[in-house]
Amino acid sequence: MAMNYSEAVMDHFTNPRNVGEIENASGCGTVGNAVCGDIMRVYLDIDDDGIIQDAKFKTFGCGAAIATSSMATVLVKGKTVQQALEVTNKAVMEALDGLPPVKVHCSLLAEEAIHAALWDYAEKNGIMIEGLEKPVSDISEHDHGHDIDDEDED
Amino acid sequence: MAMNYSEAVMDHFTNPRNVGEIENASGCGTVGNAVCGDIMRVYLDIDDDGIIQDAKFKTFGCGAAIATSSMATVLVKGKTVQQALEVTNKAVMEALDGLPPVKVHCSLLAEEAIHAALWDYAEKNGIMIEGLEKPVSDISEHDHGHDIDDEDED
Amino acid sequence: MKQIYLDNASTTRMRPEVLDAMLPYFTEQYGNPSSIYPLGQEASDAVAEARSSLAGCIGAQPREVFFTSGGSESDNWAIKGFARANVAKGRHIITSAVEHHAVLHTCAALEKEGFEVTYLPVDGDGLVSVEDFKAAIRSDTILASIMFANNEIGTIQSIAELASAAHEAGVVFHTDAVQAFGHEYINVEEMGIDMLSASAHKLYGPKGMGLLYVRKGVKLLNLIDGGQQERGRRATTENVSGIVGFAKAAQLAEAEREAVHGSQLALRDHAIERILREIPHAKLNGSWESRLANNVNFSFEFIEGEGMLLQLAARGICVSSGSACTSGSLDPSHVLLAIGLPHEIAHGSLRMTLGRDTTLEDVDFAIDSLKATLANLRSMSPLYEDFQKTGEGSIIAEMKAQGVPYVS
Amino acid sequence: MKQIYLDNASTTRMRPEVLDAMLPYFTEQYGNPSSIYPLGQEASDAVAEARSSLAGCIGAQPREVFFTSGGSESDNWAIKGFARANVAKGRHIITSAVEHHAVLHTCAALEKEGFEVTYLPVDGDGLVSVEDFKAAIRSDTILASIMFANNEIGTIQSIAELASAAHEAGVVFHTDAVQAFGHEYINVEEMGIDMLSASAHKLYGPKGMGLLYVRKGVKLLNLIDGGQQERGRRATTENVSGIVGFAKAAQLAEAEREAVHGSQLALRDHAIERILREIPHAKLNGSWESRLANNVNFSFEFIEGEGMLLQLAARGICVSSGSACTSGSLDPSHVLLAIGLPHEIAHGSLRMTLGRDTTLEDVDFAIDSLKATLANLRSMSPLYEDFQKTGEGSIIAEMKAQGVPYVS
Ligand SMILES: Cc1ncc(COP(=O)(O)O)c(C=O)c1O
Ligand SMILES: Cc1ncc(COP(=O)(O)O)c(C=O)c1O
Repeated sequence: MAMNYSEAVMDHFTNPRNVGEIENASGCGTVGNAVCGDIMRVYLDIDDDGIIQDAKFKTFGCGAAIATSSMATVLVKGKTVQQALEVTNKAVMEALDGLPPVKVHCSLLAEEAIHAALWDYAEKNGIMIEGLEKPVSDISEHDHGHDIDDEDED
Repeated sequence: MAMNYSEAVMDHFTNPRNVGEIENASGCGTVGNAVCGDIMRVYLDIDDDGIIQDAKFKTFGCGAAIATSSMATVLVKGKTVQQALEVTNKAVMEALDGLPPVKVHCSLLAEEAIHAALWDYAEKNGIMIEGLEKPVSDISEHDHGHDIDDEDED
Repeated sequence: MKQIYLDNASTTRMRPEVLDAMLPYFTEQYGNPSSIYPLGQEASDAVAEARSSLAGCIGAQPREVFFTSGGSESDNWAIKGFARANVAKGRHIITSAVEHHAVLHTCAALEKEGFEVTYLPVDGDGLVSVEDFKAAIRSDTILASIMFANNEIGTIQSIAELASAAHEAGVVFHTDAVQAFGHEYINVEEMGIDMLSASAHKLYGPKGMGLLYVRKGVKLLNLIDGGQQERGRRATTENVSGIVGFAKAAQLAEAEREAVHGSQLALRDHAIERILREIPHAKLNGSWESRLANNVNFSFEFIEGEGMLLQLAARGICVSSGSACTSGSLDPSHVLLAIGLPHEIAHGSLRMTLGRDTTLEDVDFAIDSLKATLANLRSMSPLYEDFQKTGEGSIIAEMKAQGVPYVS
Repeated sequence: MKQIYLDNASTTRMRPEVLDAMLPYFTEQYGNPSSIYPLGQEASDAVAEARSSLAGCIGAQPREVFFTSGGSESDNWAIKGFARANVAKGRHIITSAVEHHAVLHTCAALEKEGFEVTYLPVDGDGLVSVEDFKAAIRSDTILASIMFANNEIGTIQSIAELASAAHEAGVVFHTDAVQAFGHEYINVEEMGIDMLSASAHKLYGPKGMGLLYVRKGVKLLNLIDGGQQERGRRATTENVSGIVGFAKAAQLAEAEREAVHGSQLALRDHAIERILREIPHAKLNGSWESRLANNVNFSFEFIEGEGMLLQLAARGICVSSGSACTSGSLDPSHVLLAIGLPHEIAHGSLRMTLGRDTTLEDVDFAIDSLKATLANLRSMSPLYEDFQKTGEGSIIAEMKAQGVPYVS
């Protein structure tokens, strides 16, 4: 399966931004599982105004998984919690100049990881974030689009 | 179908010996048919001692057919009628250093043509040639071995 | 001895430009296109580029083009793959009596699996009638396979009309375009072609390389199962150099197509006219009007084809024949029999197929040699002897008397 | 950047000697072997010579060797062709869980046609047990197909014993020897192999070229019907240059086999030992004893394969992985799962396959790079973070505790 990653993906894969942990993070979320092969963990440091001051990640996964984690943390930094919810997988993909079709699921995972960290933050603080649903921690139940022929099924 | 004719075959094909007709021949025989693709006609000039003084042929057929006709006439010249009967297709093939498997039938045709001419001679002279049976004029009923896989049939 | 190669329907001399395009992919860019590292990705890019370039030649989408090992595999895959995938819809297939063996023997194999095949007859020119074609369509017909142009006699079929008749009845239309691809204008959209077979070595590309165009939505079973190459449709590590060479050959052919077509047409007609004028007892086989620009096919009476080929070969002329003896089978060419030639003259047929660098001198030398060869072979033919003695037994003379065109 | 190519099980760099042998057959000796004139006959002779040379490499008769477009076609033809030709004798086929997809997907296609297939499990080293094999044979078993050597983990099967068990029960024995041909000693007579698949590009020959050995008397239906090439068994204008190149590559491989085998074995063991010594949480996959001389395959815990490959590629190292992500499928390698690896560590596997000119420096540089890469990827792995914090969750540590060999 040819990869043909964009330059942006290769850049974020080889020099990932925001790798690491945040001690006593405001929120931390882990999604995916090692059976299906991708696990992402996102740490968020959110200040009292609800602004994301720092974001870090650790990812077990392919090049695209690492690059989307990196890009997702870049995109949410400095944003409000509400704005962070708008960092969808589409937004991550666009910021990376696209992903190969078989890798689209990685961007979904990044979105889920951000949501999981925000959910953790909301729980810890006993608040409700409008538009945020409890993320599934094992996203392997989602359709990864992995082995679907990109267009036709004939 | 690769041919790989021996040099002797190519020589007898490109410079066939004894092409032509004999007027008032002692015996003349034609075998084969144009539907299957090979026709040979042999003329023999046989003297009173039963010795073949001259032999000529005309052939419609492939390179091997022409070469075997040529060789067959060479082989019977100077022989007695009885000796000529021993000019079998094997003898013709050996004299030509072999034939490709799919061409073996051509040598059979040459043998038949000689026999046909001898039969004609015998009939004209009201004699019986020991060991000579009436040749079939249309040898296409014979098994030409043409489309048989040379060795196995699996 | 100088060789005059006039057997371009059999195979062609690969162009140096094609070899140049292929060379890097043997010992330098040797990566497997499925690999993730640059050496693999570059090979993968080269394959993708070749695919879209080839698709462009016939107005197809790149993802509708699948690489194969040649025209035979393409034909087998299209016909067996489609029939087996669509057996629930019906078991009837239509083809013609003049198809290449890669189609005919494939159909015969399917007959053993329980499919029914109609082999449409052709007229004296080798043309399938559109009326016959329509009449042959049944409610259980699933597939029709009619060749674009015939490899022996060069006759070009009315592909667009046949395809449209097929579509009216919901029948999928395949064409074996091995002889036409790169030589004739082809557009799968305009012509309504659903599947198309082509082979690189017929257009100055490498041997062992072909393609099958499959319109999006047409379902086929795989012929070669295995890895995920060709989007899971045809497994095997890609023949990268072959693919690149095929695309290069097709690009060159496309760029030069009209010019080459024009000059070959002139040479072809010169050859046909000279033979009709100068060689007695000859008959042009195939349509003169609807014919490949490089194909000259004649039957000559009183002689057999192999002898003619060997004598021409001895003069350096490379041509082929529909004779029995050259194919290892007892019967003469099924194509010549299908256009109604009696066995007797089908045996004495000759095919000269011009190439892109064939010259007038080549053609004239070949025809001069042919005249000498025929005179020689006729002088040793018992049939010619009989004809000369009796003035009877000439099939071609009878044809002429009956008004059959293009006989001498 | 200098590329260190350690993916020779995927494909190989064609040898210059092979290219030299092939070159004349593109633009000079371009004749069709079926043609009667010298240009064709010379091509025909070259094909015949290549066939007998290749037959000689495995102790076969030339007429038992048929050319194909690669290992995948050979596997498909052997298995589908035999099954379909012998369905009257039975519908049961035996193969193993670690075969290449060219065998597994072919068997799956036959299951849809009504055949039954037993996929034998393998042990932790990837070996098929001869006892299991015997036990799987039924009265309606017609064919067994067990690969000579595995393409991922390099495990070499007990081919002679398996073949002899098959023969005792009247079962025909095919082996996919794509990874072994030209690398390991093979003799079809001594080993009792009835059919054997090989592919040229795995031994420094051209891509798109393979062979199928078929013992005299073994009946197959054709996969590709058409012309009379390959004695009517496999139609298509012969890929003359490919055939000649294949034979040349095999001759060279045969001549150098023992020397290359010895030096690769030393390098391989050096690599395995260094990794076991220097890289924690690693497991050697496949048998160490019964293993191809060029194969190194490891699983590394806490990381995923594709990231490792990409980082190694960035350092000029070309290797491959059994990871899901590189194959376009969600599951990790079926081979690694079959030897009992949990998904979690199957994802983090690496295959390094040495070539004939791989040096000790290459191997050491690759392993140094691998160490750095793994350290980097583990530093960003949430699983490694958890393991470091808790000391728990290491599958490889558990294996070690249970006495599984060759883990670190
Ligand atoms: C064991 C095995 N069988 C079959 C194949 C298929 O060979 P090819 O790519 O030549 O079709 C390969 C390699 O890809 C292989 O390693
Ligand atoms: C019309 C036609 N179809 C199919 C083929 C088979 O092509 P290939 O030899 O590439 O398999 C040929 C040529 O041999 C052909 O002329």
